[in-house]
Amino acid sequence: MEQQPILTVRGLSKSFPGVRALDGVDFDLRAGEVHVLVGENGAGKSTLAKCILGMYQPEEGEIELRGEKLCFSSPKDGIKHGIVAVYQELTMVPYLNAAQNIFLNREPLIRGTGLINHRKMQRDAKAILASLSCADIDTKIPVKLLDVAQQQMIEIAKALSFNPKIIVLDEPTASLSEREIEPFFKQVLKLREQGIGIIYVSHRMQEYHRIGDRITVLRDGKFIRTLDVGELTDEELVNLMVGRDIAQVYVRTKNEHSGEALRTEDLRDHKGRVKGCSITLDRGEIVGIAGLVGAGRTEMARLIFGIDKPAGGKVYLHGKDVTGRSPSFIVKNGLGLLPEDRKRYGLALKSSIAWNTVAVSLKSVFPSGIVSERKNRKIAEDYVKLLKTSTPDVVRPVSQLSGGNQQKVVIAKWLSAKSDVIIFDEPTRGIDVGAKMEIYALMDRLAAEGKAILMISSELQEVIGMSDRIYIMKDGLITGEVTRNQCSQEEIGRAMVLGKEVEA
Amino acid sequence: MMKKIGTYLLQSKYAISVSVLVFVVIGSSLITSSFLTADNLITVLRQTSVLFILSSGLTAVVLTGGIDLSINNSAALVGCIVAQLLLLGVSIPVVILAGILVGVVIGIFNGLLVGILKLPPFVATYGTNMVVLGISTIVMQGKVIYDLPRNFTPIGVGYVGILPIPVIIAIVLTGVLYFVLQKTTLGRNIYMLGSNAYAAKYSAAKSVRDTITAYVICGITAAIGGIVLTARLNAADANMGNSYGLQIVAAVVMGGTSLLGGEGGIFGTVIGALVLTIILNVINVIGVSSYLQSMAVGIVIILMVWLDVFTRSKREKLSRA
Amino acid sequence: MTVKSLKKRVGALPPAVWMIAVMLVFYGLNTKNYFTASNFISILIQAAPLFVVACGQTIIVLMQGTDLSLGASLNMMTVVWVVLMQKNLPIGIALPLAMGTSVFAGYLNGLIVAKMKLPPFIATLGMQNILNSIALVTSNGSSVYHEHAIYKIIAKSSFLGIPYILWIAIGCFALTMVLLKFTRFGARVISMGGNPESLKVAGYSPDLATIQAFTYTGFMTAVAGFILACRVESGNPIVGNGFEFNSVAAVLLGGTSMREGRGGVGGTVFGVLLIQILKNGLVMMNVSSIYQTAIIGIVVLFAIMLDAYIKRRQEE
Amino acid sequence: TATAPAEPAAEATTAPEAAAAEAAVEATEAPVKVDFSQNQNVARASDAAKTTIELPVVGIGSTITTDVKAAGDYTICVMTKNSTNPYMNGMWKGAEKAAADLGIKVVTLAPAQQDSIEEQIAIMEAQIQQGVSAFVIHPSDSKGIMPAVDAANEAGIPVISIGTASASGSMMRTGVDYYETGVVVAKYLFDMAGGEGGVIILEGPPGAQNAEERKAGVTDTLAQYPGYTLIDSQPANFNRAQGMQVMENLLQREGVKDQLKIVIAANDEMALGAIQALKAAGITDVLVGGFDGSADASQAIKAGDLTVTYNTDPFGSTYYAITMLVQYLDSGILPAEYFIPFPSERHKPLIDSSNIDDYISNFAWFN
Ligand SMILES: Nc1ncnc2c1ncn2[C@@H]1O[C@H](COP(=O)(O)OP(=O)(O)OP(=O)(O)O)[C@@H](O)[C@H]1O
Ligand SMILES: Nc1ncnc2c1ncn2[C@@H]1O[C@H](COP(=O)(O)OP(=O)(O)OP(=O)(O)O)[C@@H](O)[C@H]1O
Ligand SMILES: [Mg+2]
Ligand SMILES: [Mg+2]
Repeated sequence: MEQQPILTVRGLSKSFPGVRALDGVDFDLRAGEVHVLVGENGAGKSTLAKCILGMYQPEEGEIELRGEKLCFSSPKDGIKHGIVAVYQELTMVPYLNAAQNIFLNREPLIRGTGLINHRKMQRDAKAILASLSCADIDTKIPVKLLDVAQQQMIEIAKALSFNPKIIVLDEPTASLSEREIEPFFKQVLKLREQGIGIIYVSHRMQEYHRIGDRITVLRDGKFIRTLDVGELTDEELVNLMVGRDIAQVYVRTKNEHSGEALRTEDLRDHKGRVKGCSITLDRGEIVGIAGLVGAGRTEMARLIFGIDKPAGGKVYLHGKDVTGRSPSFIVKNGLGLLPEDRKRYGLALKSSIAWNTVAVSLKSVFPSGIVSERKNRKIAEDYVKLLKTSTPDVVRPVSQLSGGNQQKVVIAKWLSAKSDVIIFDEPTRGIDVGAKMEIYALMDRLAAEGKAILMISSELQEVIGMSDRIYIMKDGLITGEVTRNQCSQEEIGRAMVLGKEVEA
Repeated sequence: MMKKIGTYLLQSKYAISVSVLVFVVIGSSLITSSFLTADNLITVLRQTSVLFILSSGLTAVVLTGGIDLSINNSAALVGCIVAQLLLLGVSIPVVILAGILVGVVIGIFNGLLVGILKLPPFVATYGTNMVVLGISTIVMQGKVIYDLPRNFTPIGVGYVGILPIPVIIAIVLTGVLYFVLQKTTLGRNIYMLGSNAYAAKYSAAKSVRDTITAYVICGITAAIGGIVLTARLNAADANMGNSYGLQIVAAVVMGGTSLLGGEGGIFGTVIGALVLTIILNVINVIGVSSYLQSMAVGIVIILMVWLDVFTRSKREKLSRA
Repeated sequence: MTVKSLKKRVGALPPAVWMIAVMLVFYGLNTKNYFTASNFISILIQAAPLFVVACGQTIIVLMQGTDLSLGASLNMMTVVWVVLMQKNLPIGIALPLAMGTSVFAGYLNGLIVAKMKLPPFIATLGMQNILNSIALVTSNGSSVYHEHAIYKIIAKSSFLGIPYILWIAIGCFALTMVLLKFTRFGARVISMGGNPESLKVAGYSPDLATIQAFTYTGFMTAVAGFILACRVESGNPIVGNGFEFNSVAAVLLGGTSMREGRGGVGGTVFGVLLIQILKNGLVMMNVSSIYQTAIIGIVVLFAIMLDAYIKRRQEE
Repeated sequence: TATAPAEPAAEATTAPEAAAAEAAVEATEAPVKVDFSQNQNVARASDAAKTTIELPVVGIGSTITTDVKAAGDYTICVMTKNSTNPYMNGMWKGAEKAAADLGIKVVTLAPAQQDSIEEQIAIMEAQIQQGVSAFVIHPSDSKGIMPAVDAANEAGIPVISIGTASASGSMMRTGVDYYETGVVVAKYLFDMAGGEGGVIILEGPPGAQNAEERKAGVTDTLAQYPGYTLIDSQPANFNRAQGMQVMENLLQREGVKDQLKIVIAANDEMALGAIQALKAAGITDVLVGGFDGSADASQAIKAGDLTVTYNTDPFGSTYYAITMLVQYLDSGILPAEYFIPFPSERHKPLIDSSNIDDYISNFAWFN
């Protein structure tokens, strides 16, 4: 089994403003293996991948491809050597169609002219998508009109269309559901059989076992260890990633629920994504909403928060009718929302941690309308301490923080606004185990303090692990409700997909 | 040593703009001995003040990520209306209030187009620009109004001590805008809106209100600029804003305020306006062919903004752990 | 084509189309000689220079920029061309040289945006000033003339009943259309507007794409300058003033969006026609020029509002 | 339907042909052309034109009248360079009075983009389509306007140029002789200033022909007065704010304050801007000359700030031009010469403190 590696990385270092993202990392990849890169948020996985791809130029260290030293200055060089990637962030052009996106800059030309052969391009794109069991994707409409999962499949198709020798998959499944993951894994295994080296980055542990061969652990930009899959238990692996012992992932303190905090009645939106949802949420309670991607959960959260105006139904906050009111009114009445895409919706990335922390609570913190930078900093520092946000100071832009720490800033924002009902939409998406557990612990503490928490998540385990009650949502409807420990993961999963009533 | 100075310059926000200014001043005084005379410096300050007043409010708009192309003609419209009212014998404080009110109305109009109707600010304010120019043309019917009351013109040409009144107005505006942008929740909201409008929305910020406020600030300073300009010229016509045009935007951006929003501030605009004015002053004084004036302006705009962009990226590299 | 897809297509037309239709009816009822071939030919000829400039501007707007140097570039190109002709250079040399200056200016714009990382607005604003200076220095401040048959041939003669100016405009339209839809250049422009990162990961330098786009826009400006010089039979250092803003307005009225790389040169046709038909009709109706600026401003604002409204409706 | 484009008796053709031309502009029968191509523009008017040629109008400025009456249903288009300048406003006012006096319709138009020659062409093309009877135009560029003037002539529509003239093809040119205005004002100032000192010229926008000709008149005159030195000549674009700014800056140049005796600005607006700057600098003994005789400038003369200006009377010029056109349309009467300036020597166009009251109250064009 022991083979010559096709790719060897030695002593790689790379810095960004404020962080040493990679610090002397060693890594190697063999032909025909899936090499999983694991580590907390900000451990440097994506940075390592991007250095290999030529997106970033490392400051120290070397990369060798089959013994030949590489010196990339752009992804073009990577592509030339057959190294391609599915990036963590989508790289779609919204108003080009799937085929154009897949073959961007490599469009088949009509011989003898510089003109693109659209017909051939469509055919080729369809063929690749078909091999990924995604033949149903419309390759003629702008990808903007497709949903995120379909876009992700197009990204994957794009990477495969390069006929790569080495392929980097950076959290490719983050926005895929089970239905799409299965054919995708098949494809990955097929590539592995073809002798292609695969670097796989994911925060989902069960995936390591399904497709991984070896695992390399990074922590704080440093190389920790490379091991075979199965060599360690999950717990041991997590300890390796986090650098400390982790006893239990989901902590829930028993506490009393007292009085209704939030209730919706037959809530509907204008686009037909939410078709009638009635839920209740008590103080001190954590309620989960499980569902497939696209079930309409985010839409429902937006309706409750007042970003979109409902087409029908009611929202009561602490018994008060707030249907159709503006977000600022709703926030004043104690509701907060952690949006699912924190970079896009949650944070002013160029602004400092301090500024972001008081973004919602400006008015209550500075009732005179005059801000005091010092007071602001003090508040931010308090929350940094409280939430254990790792940052040297509170004046640096949040863009320089890792995902988990960014999420903590968003949470601080709502805590400083004294929200007592908080909707967490995908609070741990793309966040590593360490940070995840901190956030779980935090949610538990908040609930214990009497706050009400509505948690939307696509990770079934965490919904089950954290919630007192779970609503199951499908196609814009609440199709079931179960209480903690009432039913198994499989049952809920089935309900999510099939929409059947769950027997309590 | 040099390196240390360089590092320091890179780290401070306005250091680069200030050093460009110092460089331009030293250069100018080397080129022409009459540059560094008190008399000329006062002249430069006075000329800068109108440009600066017009640009000052734009700083707020650009910080929200918007732009306002209607300033020069709004100022002209205010000037025309002010002059008409003065001719009718309306008292000066009332006239000034009326002028500012016109600015507020234009600001609200722009704010509504951008904030509520979500039009791209570039075309929306360009459309407004045409409309306000059209209104001034209709109001004036191609005429010039002149010979304004003697106690009005000091706003443009008078002095308090050695300082011209427009300069004092500019200084006061700088102070006010610095306070508003840096020390109030409104200022915070404006910066927030510029760095991420979505996040502002999800933070329950009243983005529409903040957008409109920024444009109203801009409308007010345009109005003040129009009043000062009218007083300075002792006349008003529909076309009087014409010579300012895009210089107003250039002054803001040269001062390091990013067109993407969320970064920059009012002091930058002070410096941008000063540099632009000094360049033109020196060109006039040394008598360079007037055909080359705009070439010099163009090169200075590009170089100064480039320096800003360049040092910003260097600064980020420097702040590496 | 099914009724449904037809409906969809009609719905996707920029609102400029509807406003043009309304204007045609209105003007037709209120003016003499409106619906004549010669009137429409003359409107189209009037629209041609702006249209060709707008073809170039479309590319820049698709990339989320604006090119404010186009007007000045026109000024420079017309002046340089005529001055070279005055120096008795054969047209085969003078014209390419003059067009070369505009193309080079476009290239420089691209360079400044791509390499110096200046926002296009500022880069081209600076360039606008520089090019205007060059135009003034070259022409010594005044318009320049030269007797040559070419001006009249281009401006007055026609081929197959269609004036040469229109053939050139049609050519520019076709070229831009084909480039955008059927070449890698076009795909790169759209991806620069939609997501520059995508181009990078596809192994193409966004800088290069930027430079190419600005250079092409420079070329379109050069062609427009050629038409314009023929139309006014001279080189004029202010003839292009205002084209930069009008072209941006036309592009946006044509439904091209300043975000996301949405739109294309097809809509620009209608944007330009809207502006030109509006202006022409106001003159035909003898609306005093005092009122024209305000009216044009209001119509432009209205069209933009309508466009925004329709786009929002479509998204919902 | 009275859409006959024109009835030029000079090159009279038969009626059926004219009708055919009207029916189909593209038809093989050419429209009734008027041919003024022999009228090449000249920069200077003859002495006879300035003094003896008989005019069909009497008076100047607001007092102008005529006996001519329109015999047909004419629409005359008056096209100016822009719609914000008082001079253009004067042209429109003159046209309105002419419309009332002569019994015609006038249309006043200008480019939306100020001074755009291209838009001027488009305006004329559209008006030709509309079947306008004649044009009075103030082109921004004499050669650039030619395609439209040619098109008008093709369509049988006569054109009179005011101010800057079309290079050829105008039936007549009127308005002032710019060179002459420059000479007259410069002479006046040089004679008055005591024979020596520094001179500053504020120019119009680079490229504006009227400004260039005027400047030539001034500098040619300056050459005849060796006692004076030219300090600088800088453009301020006919704009008051720029006139002021340029003057402020020039005053900062070493020695200028002591040397300066005379400022000649190519229009009143810049002259008034310069006066503002001079006043601000506390300089009172400098002679300032302008051109146009605008309302504002008249007040400045009255106040003793402005020394002299030249009454360019856009009101009367336009009135006069329209009268000439109506005469031609009625009966084919052609002007005696191509360039008949208005106002000219016979109108005593110099306005200074001696005649300012008379000017303001009796015949100024802005009344
Ligand atoms: N372009 C950048 N500019 C500045 N800092 C960056 C940049 N890219 C990454 N970083 C920083 O470098 C560190 C490593 O980031 P990287 O994206 O490699 O982490 P990761 O392991 O992929 O994390 P995640 O699991 O969240 O994707 C982080 O602290 C991050 O904030
Ligand atoms: N702004 C948007 N533009 C285009 N499609 C969108 C947008 N927002 C959501 N969608 C798509 O609409 C569908 C329903 O969205 P929604 O986010 O409400 O579902 P969800 O259950 O919250 O799913 P998720 O797990 O992704 O949050 C999904 O397919 C999503 O990709
Ligand atoms: Mg990553
Ligand atoms: Mg969601």
